[in-house]
Amino acid sequence: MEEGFNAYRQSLESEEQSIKSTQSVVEQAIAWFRAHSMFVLAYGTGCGAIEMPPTFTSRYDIERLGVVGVATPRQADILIVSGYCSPKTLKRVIRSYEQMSDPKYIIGLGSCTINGGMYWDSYNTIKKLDDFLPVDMYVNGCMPRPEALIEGFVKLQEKIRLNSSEAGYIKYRDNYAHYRANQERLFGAQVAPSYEENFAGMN
Amino acid sequence: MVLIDCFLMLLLAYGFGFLYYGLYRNLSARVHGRFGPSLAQSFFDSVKLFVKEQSTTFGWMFYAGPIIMATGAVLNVLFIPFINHGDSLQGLSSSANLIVVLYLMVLGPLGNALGVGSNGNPFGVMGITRGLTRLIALELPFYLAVIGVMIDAGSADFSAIFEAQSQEMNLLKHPLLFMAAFISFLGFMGKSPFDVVGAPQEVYSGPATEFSGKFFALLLSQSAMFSFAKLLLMVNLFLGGADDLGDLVLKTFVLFVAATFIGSVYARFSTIQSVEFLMRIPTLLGIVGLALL
Amino acid sequence: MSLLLFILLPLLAIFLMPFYRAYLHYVSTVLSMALFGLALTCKAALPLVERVAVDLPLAITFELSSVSWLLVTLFTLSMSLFSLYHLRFSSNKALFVGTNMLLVGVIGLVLSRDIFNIYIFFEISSISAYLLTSLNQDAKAYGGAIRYMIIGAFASLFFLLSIMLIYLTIGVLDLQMIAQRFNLIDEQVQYLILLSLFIALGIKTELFGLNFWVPDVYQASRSAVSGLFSAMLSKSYLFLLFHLAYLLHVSTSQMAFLTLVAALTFAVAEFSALKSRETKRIFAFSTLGQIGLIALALSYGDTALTEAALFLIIVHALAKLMLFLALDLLERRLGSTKSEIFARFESLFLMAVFTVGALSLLGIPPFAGFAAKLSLLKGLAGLEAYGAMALILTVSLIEAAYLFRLLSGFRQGEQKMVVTLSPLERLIFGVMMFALLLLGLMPQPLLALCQEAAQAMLGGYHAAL
Amino acid sequence: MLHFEATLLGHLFFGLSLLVIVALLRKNDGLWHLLLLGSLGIIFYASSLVTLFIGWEMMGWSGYFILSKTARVSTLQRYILFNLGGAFALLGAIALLFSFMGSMMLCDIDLTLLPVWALHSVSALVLIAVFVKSGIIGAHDWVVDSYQEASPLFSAVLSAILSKAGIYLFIVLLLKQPHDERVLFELMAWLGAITSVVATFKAISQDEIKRLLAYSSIAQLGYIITALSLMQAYALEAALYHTVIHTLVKLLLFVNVAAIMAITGKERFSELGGLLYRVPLLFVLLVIGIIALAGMPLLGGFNGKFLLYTALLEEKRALLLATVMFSSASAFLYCYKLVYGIYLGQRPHDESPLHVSPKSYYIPQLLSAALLILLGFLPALPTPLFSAIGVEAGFSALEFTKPSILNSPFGSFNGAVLMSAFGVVFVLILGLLQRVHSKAKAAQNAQDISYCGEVPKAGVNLHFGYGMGHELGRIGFIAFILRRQSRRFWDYLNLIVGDLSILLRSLYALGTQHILLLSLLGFTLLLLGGL
Amino acid sequence: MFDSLHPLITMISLAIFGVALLGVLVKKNLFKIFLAFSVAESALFLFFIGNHYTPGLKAPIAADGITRFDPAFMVDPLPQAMILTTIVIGIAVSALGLSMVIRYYKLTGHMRIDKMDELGEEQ
Repeated sequence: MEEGFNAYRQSLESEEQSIKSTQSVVEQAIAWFRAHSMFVLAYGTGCGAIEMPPTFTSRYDIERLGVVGVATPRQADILIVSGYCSPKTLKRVIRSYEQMSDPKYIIGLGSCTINGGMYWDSYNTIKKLDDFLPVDMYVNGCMPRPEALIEGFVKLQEKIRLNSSEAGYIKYRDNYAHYRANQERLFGAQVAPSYEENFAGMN
Repeated sequence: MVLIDCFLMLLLAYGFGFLYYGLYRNLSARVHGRFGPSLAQSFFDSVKLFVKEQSTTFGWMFYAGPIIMATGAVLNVLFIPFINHGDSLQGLSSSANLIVVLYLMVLGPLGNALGVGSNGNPFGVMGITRGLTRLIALELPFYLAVIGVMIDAGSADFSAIFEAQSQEMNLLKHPLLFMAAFISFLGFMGKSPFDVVGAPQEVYSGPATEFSGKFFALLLSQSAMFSFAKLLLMVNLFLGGADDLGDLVLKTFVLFVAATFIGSVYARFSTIQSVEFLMRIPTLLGIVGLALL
Repeated sequence: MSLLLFILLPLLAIFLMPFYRAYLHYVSTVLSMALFGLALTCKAALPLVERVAVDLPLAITFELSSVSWLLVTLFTLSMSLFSLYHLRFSSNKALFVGTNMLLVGVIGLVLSRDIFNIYIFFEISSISAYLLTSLNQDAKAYGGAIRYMIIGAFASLFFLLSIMLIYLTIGVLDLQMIAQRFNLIDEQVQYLILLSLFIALGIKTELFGLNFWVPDVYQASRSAVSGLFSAMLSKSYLFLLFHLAYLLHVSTSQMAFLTLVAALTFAVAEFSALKSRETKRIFAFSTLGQIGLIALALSYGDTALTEAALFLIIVHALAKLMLFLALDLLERRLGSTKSEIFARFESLFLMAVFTVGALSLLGIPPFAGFAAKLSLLKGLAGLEAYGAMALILTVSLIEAAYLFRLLSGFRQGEQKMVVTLSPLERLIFGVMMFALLLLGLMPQPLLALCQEAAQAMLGGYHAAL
Repeated sequence: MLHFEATLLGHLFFGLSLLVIVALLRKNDGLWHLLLLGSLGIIFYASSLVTLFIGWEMMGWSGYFILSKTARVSTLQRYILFNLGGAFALLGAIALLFSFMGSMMLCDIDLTLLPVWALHSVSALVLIAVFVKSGIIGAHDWVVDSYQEASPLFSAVLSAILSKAGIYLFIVLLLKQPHDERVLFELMAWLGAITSVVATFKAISQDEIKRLLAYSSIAQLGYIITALSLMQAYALEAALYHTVIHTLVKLLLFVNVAAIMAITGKERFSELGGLLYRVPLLFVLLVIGIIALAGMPLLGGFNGKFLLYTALLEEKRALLLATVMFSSASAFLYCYKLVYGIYLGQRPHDESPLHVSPKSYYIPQLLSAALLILLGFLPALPTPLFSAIGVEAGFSALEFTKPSILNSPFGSFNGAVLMSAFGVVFVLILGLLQRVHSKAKAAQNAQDISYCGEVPKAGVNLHFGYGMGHELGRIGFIAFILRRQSRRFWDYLNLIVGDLSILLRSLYALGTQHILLLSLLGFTLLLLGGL
Repeated sequence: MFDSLHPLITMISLAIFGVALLGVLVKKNLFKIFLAFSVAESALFLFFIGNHYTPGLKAPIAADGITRFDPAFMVDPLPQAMILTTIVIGIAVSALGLSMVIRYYKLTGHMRIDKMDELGEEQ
C-alpha cells in the first residue's frame, strides 16, 4: 500500500464512491446540509484559539463555508480543540462535547493533540486527545495558520458528506466505556457525571 | 379559498424571511469587506438543525414554549394583509385589526419566555429579562406612531389605513411618526444597536441557551417569519401597503436594506442605554408627530 | 300623677334607707323602673304644669314639656340600667344615696321653671356628683372629688351672682316672667347676667375653655359612675344652657360665639384623645367631643338641627353608658384601666359590646349613631353651614383613629384572662346593643318624638325672632 | 332607612361578588364573609343614597374585622382610616346632594340642576371615595399593605370585589354629568393613567407575591377609572368589561397564589421557584391568568382593553392612549415575573416537602379560567348586557352583530377566528415538530444545563431570575417613579396630628387653680369686650 | 342700673368677693381654699341682702300679733328665704369638701393643691 498524503486522498475518494452508491437520496441530502452549515463552539481551549478569530474576519471569511461561531454546546456541531490541553481544560471540553447534540465532530489543532507535541514531557497536559475524545480531523502545524484551518474544515465537510459510519460521535457512543475509563483514570474523583443514559436507544 | 391564501402567505413569509436573513448576512459581510455566505445559508442552517440526530428537551413546557412562539409569529403573518386591495393574500386580516396585531406581537415573546423559564438555565432568564425591559421602551415610540396612524385613518382596520394612504403615503404625510416607528422597528428586528437580548458572549446567547436541534431550528424559522411580518406591518402602516407582489418585494427590500445598513454600522447598546435612548429621542419624535397630526 | 313624685320618691327612698340596708340595689332598681314607667305614662298629658303653692306669690312651678319629658325618660332609663347592672354587687350606702340624689337633682333641673329652684337642683346634683366621684375612697378618688368640688363651687358662685342680679333688677323668679321682662333690664347688666350664666353653666356642660377638669374627674371616679355622669349630668345642664339661651332671646352674635365654642370643644376633645393611653380619659374626651357636637347642633336654633341634637343626646347616652358599664366590668376583673387591658381579656360578648358601642359613637351604620350623624349633617347642609360639616367629617376621622386603635387591641396580647358574664349582665348589654341597632335601622319613631320636642323647645325663640 | 331596587348594573356587580365570595367561602370566617356579601348586596341594590352609604360603611368595617385576624395594627389603622375617610367624604356629598335635591332617592338625583360650585364639590367628594376605594396612586398604601397582610383568600375577595365598589359608586352617582362641566374628569383620566404607569413599575420591583398582585390591581383599576372618565358608551362598556375580567383574573391569581402558599408555606419569589413540574395544573391556570391579566388577544383580558383603546381613539386622546398602552405593555413584565418567580427557574436546593394542595382551591380557578377562555372565543357575549346598562345610564346602545365579533367605533375583531387559528396553527407546528428527524431526548437532571462547561453544584442558587425588575431602578425615568413614596407623606401627616394631639391634651393636665384662673380671665375678657 | 344699688354695700361686698377669689387662686392649702369659697359666698349674700334691704321696715317674721304678710311695712321675704337656703347649701358643700380633704390628708399626708398629682396621663 502506498504511503503518504496522496494515497490517503485516493482511498478517501474510492471510499466516497462506494458509500455514495449505498446511501439513499434523502441521506445524501441530509449529509449535504450538515456539511454546508457547521456551527463551531466558540470555546478556545488552548494556544491555537488565537487562530480562529482571523478565520472569521474579512481576509479569510470562513462564513462562506457556512461556518458560524455559537456560544452554547447545545447549538454547536463542531468542537475545535486548539493546541495543548491540560486536564483542567479537558474536563470542560468533555462536558461541552457531551452536551453537544449528535452529529458532532472534533477538530484537533496542532501536534499537541496528536502526541503531546512540544509538551510531550509536561506533567500537566494530556498527551493523546484521542484517548479521551474521538477526534475526526487533525490539522497539524505548531499552530496551523487560518488557511490550514480552512483546509481542515473543507476536509471535514467532505467527510461529513460521506456520512460514514465511523464518525467520531458514533465511535464515542459505541465504545463509551473505553473513553469513560480513560477519563476516570485521569480525573479520579472529580470526573463529571457520566452521560450514559443519553446514548441509550440512540442507534 | 382562505386556507390556500393562508398557506401561500406562510410560504411567502418563510421564503422571504430566510431570503432577507441571508441577505442581511451577505450585506453586513459586504460592509465588513468580505463575501459572506450564500443567500440561502440561513435556510441551510435551519434545515441542518431540523435534521440533527438529537435535541435535548426539559419537560413538556420547554417543548410547548417554542411552539407557542412559532404560533405567535405565524398568527402575526396571517393577520397582516400582504396586498392593500382585492381579496388575494389577505389571510385572516378581515377578522382582526391593527390593535389586535400589535398585541399579538407580544404572544411570541411570552411563548419564548415560558419555554426558556422552564429549562432552569439562569442565562436564559437573564436574556428574557433584558428582552422584556427593552420591550417596554421599544413599544412607547411605536405605539405613539401607530396611534397617529390610526387617528389619521379614523379606524384601526387595515383597509381604512390603506384607504387613508391612497393619495399620499404616511411616510410623507407624517415623517416624524415614521422616524419614531422606524427606530423602534430596528429594535423589534433585533438589529445591531438593540440586539442586547441574545448577546452570545454576555448572556451565553440569551434565551436561546438551551435550544438545541429542532427547537433552535424552530426558533430561527419563526424569527425569520416574524421579522418579515414586522417588515410587512411597517410597509402597510407607512408605505401605503403593497399594490402587488412586486411592489411588496420592492418596499420590503428597501426598508430591509435601510435597517441592515444602520444595524451593521452601530455598536451594541446595553439594556439601560437602549431603554433610555428609546425613551428620549424617538418618544419625543412621536409626541411631536402626534401634536402635528 | 303629680310631677313631684319624680322628686319626692327618690328622696323618700334615701330617707327610709336604714330600713332596708341590705337590699339597697333592689330598691333603687325597683324605684328607677317605677319612675321610668311613671314617665312613660304621663306622655299623653303633655305639657304638664304643676304649681306647688306655699303662699300665693311664693310658689314653685314644675313644667313637663315634651323636651323635658324626653330627658326625664332618658334619665330614668339610664338610672334603671345602671342599678340593674349593680344588682350583683353588695349594696353600698354611699352609692345608693349618691345615685338617687343625682337622679333627683338632674330631674329637678329639667323640670323646674323657677330660676332659684334650678339653683337648688344645681347644687343637689353637684353634691351628689362630688359624693359619687369619691366612691373608691382612695387618694385618686378624693383628689378628683376635691378638684371637682372646687371648680363646682366656683361655678355655683357665678350662678348665684346671676340669680341675684336678675332678682335685683326685675324682682321675679319664674322663668316665663323673666323671659318677658328680660329686655327691660339695662344693656350692660343683661350682658353681665348672661355672661355669668354662661360661665356657670359652661363649666357644668363642660364647654371648651371650662372643661379641662373633666378627664381627671372621669379618671378618678368608677367607670360605672362616669357612665352616669356622661349619660345624665352633662346632658341636663346642656338642655338647661340652651333652654335659658332660647328663653332669654340671646342675640345671634352670641349664638355664633356658642357655636364656635361648641365646635372647639368637639375638635379639641377628639384631638386630645388620639394619643391618650388611659381608657377612662379616652372615653371622657369622647364624651366631651359628643357634648361639643350636641352643643354645636343646638346652637343654630333650627328645629331640624335641634331634633338631631336631641336624638344624638339619647343615642350618645345609651352608647356611652353601655361602654362605661362594660369598662367597669373589666376594671373590676383586671384592675387597671390602661388601654392595654383591651389586649388582656378574652370574651367574645364583651368584644361585641365594645365594638357596637364604638361604631355607634362613630356614627357608622347600621347603628344608631349613624342616624343621628346623618340628620345632623342634613340639617347643617340645609343651613349651608359647610364649615361645620367639614369639621364634623374630618374630626370624626380622628375619632375613628383612636376608637379603632382600642378595638385593635382585641387581636394583640397572648395570655388572656377569660371573662365570663353573668346572665343578667348579658341581658343588660344585649338589650342596650339591640336598642342601638334598632334605633339605627328604624330611627323614625324616636326622630318624630325628638321633632315634637324640638318644636316645643324652640317655640318661644322662633316667635320672638 | 333601607330602600332597594333591582337594576341591571346591580345584578352584574352582585353576580360578580356572589361568584367570588361563594367560591372562596371557608368555615373559619365564613360568617364575616356572608356579612360582607350582605353589605355588598345592600350597596348594589340600593335605591336611596342612605342605603348606598349604609352598605358602603358596613362593607368597610366588616372588611376591617376580617382583616384584623391576620394584619398588623398599623395596617389595620391605615385600612380603616382611608376607608372611613372616603366614606365620610361620600357622606358629605350625600348631605350636600340632599340639601339641593330635597330627596334621598337615586332616581331623582339630577346633577344638571346643581349650581356649578355644588356640582364640582359633590363630584370631588364622591371622587375621593372612589379613588380611596380603588387605591389611586396617592392613596394606595392601604391597598398594598392590606392585600399583603390579609389571608390569601380574603385578599382575593378584597382585590376582586371590594375595589369594584368604587366603580359602581361612580357609575351610579356621577355618570350623568352635564357635558361642559367635565374639568374634574380630565384630571381623573390622567390620574387613572398615571396610577396605572406608576403602579405597574412598582409591581415589577416587588419581591412579595401579594404586594405585586396588589400593585397590579391598582394599575388595572387605573384603566377602569380612565375608561369611566371618558363618559362615552364604548368607554363605559370597556370599564364594565374590564371590571368583569379583572374580577375573574384576580380571583384566579390570588387563589392560585393561596394554593402555592398552602403548599410551600412561602410567599416571596426569592424563596419559591421550579414548581412547574410538581403542580403542573396550577401552572397552566396561572399562565391563563397572566395572559388575561396582560391583556393579550387570546383570552378575555384583551377585550376590555381593546374597547378602552378604541374609545380613547374616538375621543382623539392620543397622549392618554399612549400612556395607557405603555403601562399595559410594561404590565407584561410583572406578569412574567409572577409566573417565573413561582413556577419556572431552578428550585432552590432546600428540599422542604410539599404539602398536598387542597382540592377546594381548584374550583374557583377552573371556573374563572373556563370563563376567560369562553370570553376569548366569544368576546361579544356580554355586550348586550353592557349596552342595556349603558342605555339605563343614559348612553346610546352599542352595536352588536354576533357573540364572537366584538365591534367598536374603530374596528372589530373576531375572537373565534383568533382562538381557532391559534389552536390549528399550534397543532400543525406540534405535528411538524414530532415528525421531524431529530429525536427529543430529556435532559438528565436539573444540573444538566449548558453552564460554560461547568457542573453547577447543588448549593449554587440558579433561581436568581426572580430579581427581575431591579434593573429598572437604573433607568432614569423609571427610577424617578420608583423613588416616589406617598407613604412618607402619610406618616409625616400622622406625626403632625400626633404632636398636635399631645399639645392639646396638655391643656387637660392643668392644675385646678390654673383652670379657675383661665375661666376668670375668660370672664373678665368677655365682660370688657361686651361692655 | 348701678344707681339703684346701695353704693357702699356693693363696693364692700365686691371687695370681699375679690379678696376671696384671690384667696382661692393663690392659696395652696386646701382648707384655706374651701374657707375662701365660703367667704366669697357670704360676700355675695351681703351684696344681695344689702342692696335689697330698705331701712325702716320690719323683718318678715310672724311674731306675736303679726299673722299676715303686709308689704307696706314688711321687707319682701323672698330674698331672705333664698339666702337662708343658699347658706344651708353652702354649709353642706363645705362640710362635704372639708371631710374629703381630711380623708385625702390621711391618705396622702399633704394638703397642698399643687402637689395633687394622682390623676393625669403619666400614671
